[in-house]
Amino acid sequence: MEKIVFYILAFAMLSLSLMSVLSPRLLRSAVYLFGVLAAIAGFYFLIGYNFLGAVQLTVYAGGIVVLIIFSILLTHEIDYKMEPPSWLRAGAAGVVCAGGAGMVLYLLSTTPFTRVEAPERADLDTLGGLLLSPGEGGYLLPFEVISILLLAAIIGAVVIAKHKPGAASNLNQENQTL
Amino acid sequence: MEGYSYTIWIVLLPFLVFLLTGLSSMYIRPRLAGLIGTGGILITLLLSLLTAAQYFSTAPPESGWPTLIPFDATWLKFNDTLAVHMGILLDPISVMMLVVISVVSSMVHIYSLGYMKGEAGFARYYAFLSLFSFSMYGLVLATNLFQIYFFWELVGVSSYLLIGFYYDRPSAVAAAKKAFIVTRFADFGFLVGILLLSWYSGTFDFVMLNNPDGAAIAGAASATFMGASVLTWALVLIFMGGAGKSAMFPLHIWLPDAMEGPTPVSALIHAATMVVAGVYLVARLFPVYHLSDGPALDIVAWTGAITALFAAVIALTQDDIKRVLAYSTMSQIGYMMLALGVSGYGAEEGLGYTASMFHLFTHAMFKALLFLGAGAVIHAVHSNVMGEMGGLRRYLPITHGAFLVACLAIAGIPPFAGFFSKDEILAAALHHNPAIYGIALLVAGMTALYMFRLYFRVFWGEDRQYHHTPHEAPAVMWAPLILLAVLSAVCGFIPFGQYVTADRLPAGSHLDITIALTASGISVAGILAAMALYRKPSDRPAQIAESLSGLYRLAHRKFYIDEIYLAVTKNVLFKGIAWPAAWFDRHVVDGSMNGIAWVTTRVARAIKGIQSGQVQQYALSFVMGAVALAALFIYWLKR
Amino acid sequence: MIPGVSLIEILAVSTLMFFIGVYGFVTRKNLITILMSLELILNGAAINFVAFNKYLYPGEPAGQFFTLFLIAVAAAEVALAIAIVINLYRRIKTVDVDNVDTLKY
Amino acid sequence: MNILLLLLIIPTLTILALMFSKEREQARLVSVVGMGLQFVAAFYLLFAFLRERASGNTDDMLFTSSYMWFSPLNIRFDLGVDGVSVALIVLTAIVTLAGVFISWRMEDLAKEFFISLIALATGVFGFFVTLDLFTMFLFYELAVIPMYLLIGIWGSGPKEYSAMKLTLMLMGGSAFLLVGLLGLYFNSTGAADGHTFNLMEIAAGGIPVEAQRIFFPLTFVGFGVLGALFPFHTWSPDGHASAPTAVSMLHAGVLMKLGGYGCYRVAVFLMPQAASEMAWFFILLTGFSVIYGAFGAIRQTDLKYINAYSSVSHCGLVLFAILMLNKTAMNGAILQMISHGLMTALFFALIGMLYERTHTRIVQEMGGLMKVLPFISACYVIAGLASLGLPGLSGFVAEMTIFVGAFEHADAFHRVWTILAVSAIVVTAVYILRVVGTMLMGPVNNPEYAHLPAAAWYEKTGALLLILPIAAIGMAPLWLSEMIRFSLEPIIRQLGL
Amino acid sequence: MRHELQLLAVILVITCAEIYYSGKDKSGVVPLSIALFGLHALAGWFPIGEGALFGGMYRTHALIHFLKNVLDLGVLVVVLQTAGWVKKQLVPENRVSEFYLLLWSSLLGMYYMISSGDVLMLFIGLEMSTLPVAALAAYEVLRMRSAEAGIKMILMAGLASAITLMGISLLYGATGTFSLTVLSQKLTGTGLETLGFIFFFAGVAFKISLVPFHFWAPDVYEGAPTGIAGYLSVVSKGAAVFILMILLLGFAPALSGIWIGVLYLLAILTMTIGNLFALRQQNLKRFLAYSSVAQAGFILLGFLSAGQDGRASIIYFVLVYIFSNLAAFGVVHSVEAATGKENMDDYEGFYRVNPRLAMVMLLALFSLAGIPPLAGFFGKFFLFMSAAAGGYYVLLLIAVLNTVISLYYYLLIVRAMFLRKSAHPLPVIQNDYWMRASLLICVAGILVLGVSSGVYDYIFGLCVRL
Repeated sequence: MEKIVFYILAFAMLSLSLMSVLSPRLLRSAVYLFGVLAAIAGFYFLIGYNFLGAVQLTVYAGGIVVLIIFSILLTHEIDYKMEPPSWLRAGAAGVVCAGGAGMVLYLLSTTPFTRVEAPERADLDTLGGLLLSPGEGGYLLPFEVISILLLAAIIGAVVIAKHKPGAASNLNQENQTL
Repeated sequence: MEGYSYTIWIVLLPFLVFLLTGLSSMYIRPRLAGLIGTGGILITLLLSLLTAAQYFSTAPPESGWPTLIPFDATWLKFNDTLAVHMGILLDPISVMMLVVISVVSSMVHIYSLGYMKGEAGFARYYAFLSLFSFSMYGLVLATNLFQIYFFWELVGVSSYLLIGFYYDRPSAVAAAKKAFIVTRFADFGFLVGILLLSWYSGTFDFVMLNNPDGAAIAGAASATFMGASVLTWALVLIFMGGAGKSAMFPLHIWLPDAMEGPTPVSALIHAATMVVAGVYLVARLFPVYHLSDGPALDIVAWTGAITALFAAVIALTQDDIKRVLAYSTMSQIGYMMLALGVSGYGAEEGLGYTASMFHLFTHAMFKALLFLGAGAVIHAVHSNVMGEMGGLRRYLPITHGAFLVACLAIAGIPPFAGFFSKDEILAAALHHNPAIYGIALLVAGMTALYMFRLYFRVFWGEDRQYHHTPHEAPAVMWAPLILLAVLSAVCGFIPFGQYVTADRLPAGSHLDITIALTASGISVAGILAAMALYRKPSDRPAQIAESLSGLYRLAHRKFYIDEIYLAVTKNVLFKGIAWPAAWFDRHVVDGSMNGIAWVTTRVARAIKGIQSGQVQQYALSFVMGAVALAALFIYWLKR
Repeated sequence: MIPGVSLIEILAVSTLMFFIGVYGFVTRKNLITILMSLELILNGAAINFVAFNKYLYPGEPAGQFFTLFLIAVAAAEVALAIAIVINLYRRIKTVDVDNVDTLKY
Repeated sequence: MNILLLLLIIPTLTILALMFSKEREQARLVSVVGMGLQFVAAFYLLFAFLRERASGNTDDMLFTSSYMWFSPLNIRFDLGVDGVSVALIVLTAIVTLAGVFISWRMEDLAKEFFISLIALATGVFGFFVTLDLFTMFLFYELAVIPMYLLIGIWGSGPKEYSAMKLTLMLMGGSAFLLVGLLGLYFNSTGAADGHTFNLMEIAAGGIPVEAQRIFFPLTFVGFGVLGALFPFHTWSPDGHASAPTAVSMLHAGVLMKLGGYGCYRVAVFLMPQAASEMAWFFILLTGFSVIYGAFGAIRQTDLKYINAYSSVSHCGLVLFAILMLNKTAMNGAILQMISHGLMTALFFALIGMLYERTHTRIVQEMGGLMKVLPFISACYVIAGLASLGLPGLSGFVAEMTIFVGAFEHADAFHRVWTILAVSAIVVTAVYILRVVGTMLMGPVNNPEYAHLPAAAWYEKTGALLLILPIAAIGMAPLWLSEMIRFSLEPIIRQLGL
Repeated sequence: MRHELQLLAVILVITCAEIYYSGKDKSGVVPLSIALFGLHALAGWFPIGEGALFGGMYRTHALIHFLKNVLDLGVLVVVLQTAGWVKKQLVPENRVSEFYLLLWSSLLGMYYMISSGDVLMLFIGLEMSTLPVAALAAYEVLRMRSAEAGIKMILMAGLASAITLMGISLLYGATGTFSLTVLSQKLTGTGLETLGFIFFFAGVAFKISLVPFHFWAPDVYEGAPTGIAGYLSVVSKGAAVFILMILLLGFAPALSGIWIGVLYLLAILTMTIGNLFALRQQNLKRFLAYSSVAQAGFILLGFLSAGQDGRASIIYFVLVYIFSNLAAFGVVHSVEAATGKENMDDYEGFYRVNPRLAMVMLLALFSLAGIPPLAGFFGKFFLFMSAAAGGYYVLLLIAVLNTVISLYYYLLIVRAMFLRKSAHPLPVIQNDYWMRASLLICVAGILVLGVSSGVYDYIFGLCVRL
């Protein structure tokens, strides 16, 4: 049963990501991406990492994809269609990606992985405890640091994206010089 | 050694005079410079005569005339065995040369006071003359091969400076350049010869080299190179230097051109002293030449013989008075060389050596006289060309008399000086090689012919249209003429064999009557022929020239040797080497350096496209780089 | 561990997703779609962490945590990137990547 | 204080003083005073050195001192001189002072000019007083770089091209050099604690022969580029031709000596086995360049090019002699460096004076200058005669020592190449006399030349500063030659001859 | 941890100041920020004990501490250099405090990166040091070039971090740990580990801008505000070099068989490509970008010596490079601020108009080219010594020949400034005190660092451990 679910999810992930990458329509692409992300969340649930799955769903599907769609809407008409890539670029990219994927997969498949048997600690309590523990195996420091990172990123985003009055005149000049 | 320490001043004094006049030449009055120069040389004359008197008046010991070294200082050490010394060596030939140089140089100094009067650069002229005297003294008094080379080059440069004295005349400049370069080329051989000889013998020292036991040169004699012993090679190369300086065929081409210099210079340098340096060099090394037992001496003899004949033929056809004298000088030096070449070492055998030195001595006197006389003539008529002269005996009686003495001396008419020395040479040649003897005899006749051709054309014949009436030169000019005329007339009676012999042992001089008669006869014949042809103007000389047109033109154009040289230097050296070398350097060597830069910038331009500005291409390169690196190091460069 | 599903199968999915994302990143013409491809790439890597954690090293939730932080970083990155894209759009009224190549050579 | 340190301090202080000087007059005064002091110091060093030697001090290096610099890497600043370096230091002091005099009338950015010039000289002085490879390399580069500015700013003709070419080629040479030096360092065993840059310690410990085979060519070529080694000499004609007078003087007179000195002191001294194994190849190159440079000079029409090619020939002879690997020839090489330094500096000084007056350097465009500019012309003739090896001037001493030394090799190869090199004396005469004949002699071919100003006092001072030592060495070479010869003992020991 | 907390405090104070100043003229923020940061940089020199915190995720010792101080120095210079620009451009736009916040949070990220004892912290530090800079690159929101620089940087940074993540995940898969210490014990050099390592390495190489991961650098440097370009080329690159050094030499000796080869290859590529591109640049910022790419190639030589000298040479070079490159950027910056010109042609005759600035530029360029007696010479020499110590003479020769090429293009600028005369020279440029102070610091560094050996000896002493 789980196996089948996995295959369905795997198929969804791969096909949707392919469609997302190939679709000429932006919005559809975003929707496919959403599908992929959701499928990944499903995969996380499937293997029992519920916390992670939830985060994936909220942050990605709820946050990032919305942000993306928002920006698409801000910058394009709905029925905007992208040009296909030049065959040269696509070919080169295809070769590189196929080669890279082949090599990685070959190496992964030939590496003898050994499982380190230990009781699994994936429940929310443990995770929450570890996240705020400053000691061995705890993640307090990265947690704090990433908060600064997020803060910085948001400040950066706001400063750059915020619309300024009086900018228009400069803008025109800039455009003329370009 | 004691008692000769003053000899150092013979060398130093002219040098000091050179420095003094040279450095102050811009500031002092010309007259004063002339007087300083003349005074200096007169002192050296006195010292030289004193040396000669002192040297020859002491009776020689059993072993012959001694070699004295009153002064010797290390100048430069090359390595533990080879060191260059600067010193003074007194032996019969160097003392004899001292006398020759000091006498001729003094005469020329005095003579020049009149001859060069009013010339721009008068002080410079005297400075150069002093430099020359210094170098020449240093040369003849050298104790070793390297010292001789040192001063050899210095006389060369003095000669260069003096030939180019009239530096605003392009012909003088060219002549000076030619003289220097040709002799320089010869000196290249000289230098290689010195290097060879000194490497094998471990010394430059004449005393060591000339040691009759041959110890010093044994190494060079036993080593061989291309079929001849290294010693022979070395000696031939050294002789090349001598041949260059002494204008032996085929290195003679500079001498006639050198007549562009002031006439007193020609008298001093290009007649009496420097040009015989080659002869002196061979004489200096004569024991080595003799011991070398190879073809070196034969080469000397034949070079001398060929030059003597060759120059005599050309001298017959020249119109420029100084050129005739120049070719005559060549011819006479050829004579001296020839004599050295046919000489042996013992009392009888060594006759050629004595004869050569004797001839050098007498020739210096009468040739200097000839040049100074010619100078007086030129001074009077302001031309060098015989065609513009004639009948001058009436205007220039003193010059005429002196000139006649000199002509008789060079023609070998007894009892003038040339007769005795020439006779000894012929005797030596006859002993050695009849062919050379024949040539020498022929040359003797031709000498008389061309000298009297000159004499008659200048002093006899008809008057020309002179711009102003020629008049006798001032006393400072004719006094030296008279002195030299006296010397030319009497110095043949010096018993030369008593003093100068190859083995240093005094030998009695003797006169071979047959040879003397033959030679005098031939000379007289030559004089008579000249008289017949040139005493009165006639067209007979032209007819003879016509009938021998090919030969005449050949001789008149100096056998086209100059042209051949020119062609060789221009086409081979300049067009064949220098031009391609310069081209190669600019285009190939430099081009390849520029090429590297060019390629670099081209590559830089060619690859600029990979920075296309498209972020996706960067991404592709990024991933490709990562994947390729991984592949490379996982599969190929695994360690 | 998903019964019947081996590690390599999961890794295959993640790897393929990763390189699909790379392909999209390199070929898409629109800056926003490039960002979307970037998300695919990041998620491909994220699955790896999770899979390794689950299959090989279940004792420590290190992989999970890594993924967690990864998601946060990705969010920050996308937010910033979109801000810049929007600013760019204000400047040149397009988000076509071909127009963003004035700086070159 | 070590007197050698003084030789570095004086120029440094001079540069500092120059930075604070205001106008042209002040700048040149400071330069003259500074370089005059340096001149005095150099001669004081010479006398102190001779006094030490006379008092029986037979150490290889005198006045040594050592300052630790980067102790972890055992990089020190080692000072010390022997006869060779003392001679070259004196040469540098003379040429620098003369160069300052010749630049008396420098108009444009005079202060900067003198700063660069003295910076260059500082590099050269530093190079000669150090005994360790690191500082040697440092000073080498320090000496090369100011050339770029000196040629580029104050030069003439295609100055930018020439400056760039010169700098790049010399730096390219130093690239090889650097690899060689580091190779020496890492193969050195002489020091008690690890590797060393100190020349004497490296020499004492020896370098493995396999390493020598790799690093000898690198080092030799590296230094050889500066010593105008064929085919890396082409920077020299262009560089000299474009450089301002004083720079040409310093460059040809002193800087090129760094190459020869380096080949001698580093390449051959430290790697004697490789040197003897590979000498033949470089003898081929250098012997060829002796004659090649001379023939190249014949074709030139620009005075500076003539002199540059002549330098190729003469400097080729220096390297040629060093490669003969015997005492006599090396002695000759050092003498030739000094002689060539003085005489080529004199040449360039005179060419500069002529150019200032006639505004041309093309030989054929000048004529009869002897009449209008007697002092300069006479000096030119003297320089020419020194160049063609006239006895009584320094060139003769040097060349003869080289030839005698080269002849100490009795095999056909050395003989043939030596004779080839000797033949250059003829070719040299040809081009020197052509120039003298065309340019100085003959009729005055340009009416404007009649009014050329005579040499000024500073020009005369500069020229005489150079002529006097040329003549002094030419006439009395023994003391110098012996001083150098004695200092060659260590390298001969190294060579095991 | 004191260092990080200090900086955090500075950040917080500026945040408070922003609130305090809200609605008012904010030019007061600039001196305040500079003063605070100066204090911080100064306080950083107080010695600190060594040890680890947070279960080994954070570690520090004397060397790491020193590295942070070096970075502080670089940022201090950048802050001084940007002061004028901030006042003139950002104060009216009301984006002053944010500028400093972003700058310092990126520095904070570098601190954590260097101090990390764990791959997770390393990754977060890496991201944190990159993302704010991308924002800063796009900071001149009104200029298209700035936006383009920002977009290029963030996209490439995203890709790089994704590839890095892939690499980390593979390493995790192979070893099961994120702790660097444990990782270093477990690594053996299998194929998967190699792959993981190289992908991971690509992320760091991106920051150092090694070829072929360098493409973003020139575009971003050219488009970004000049001060940020200087920051990117010096501080950001320096931090990445430091972390690479700590990782490779400290934690991955087991993989040295691989990374030595990788570095060998990339060193050649980076030097050569960087030089070839720098050769024909006209825009000085772009030019300096390529030159700094080439310089990165030289730095790699320091990794080839296993001993203390190699590490010391790397750190020393970065220190020297900070002064040299920032001096050059400072001059470019002041010219650009005064005239808006940044092309080489514009600099013709520069010396005759602005002799002091030209001298600073000359010193900077010569130091970059490695001309004695400037600091750059010593820096490069020690790098070359490291390569020679490892026996890599061929690489050494290539590197040294590359310095010749680099000399060529540095001289091109010298040519423009000194050799040429211009019909339209730049005006006389009057810098503010901040800029002057920054240039003074740089020049002092360039002149003093090499000749006095103390700094090197000190660094060498610190390099006992990583």
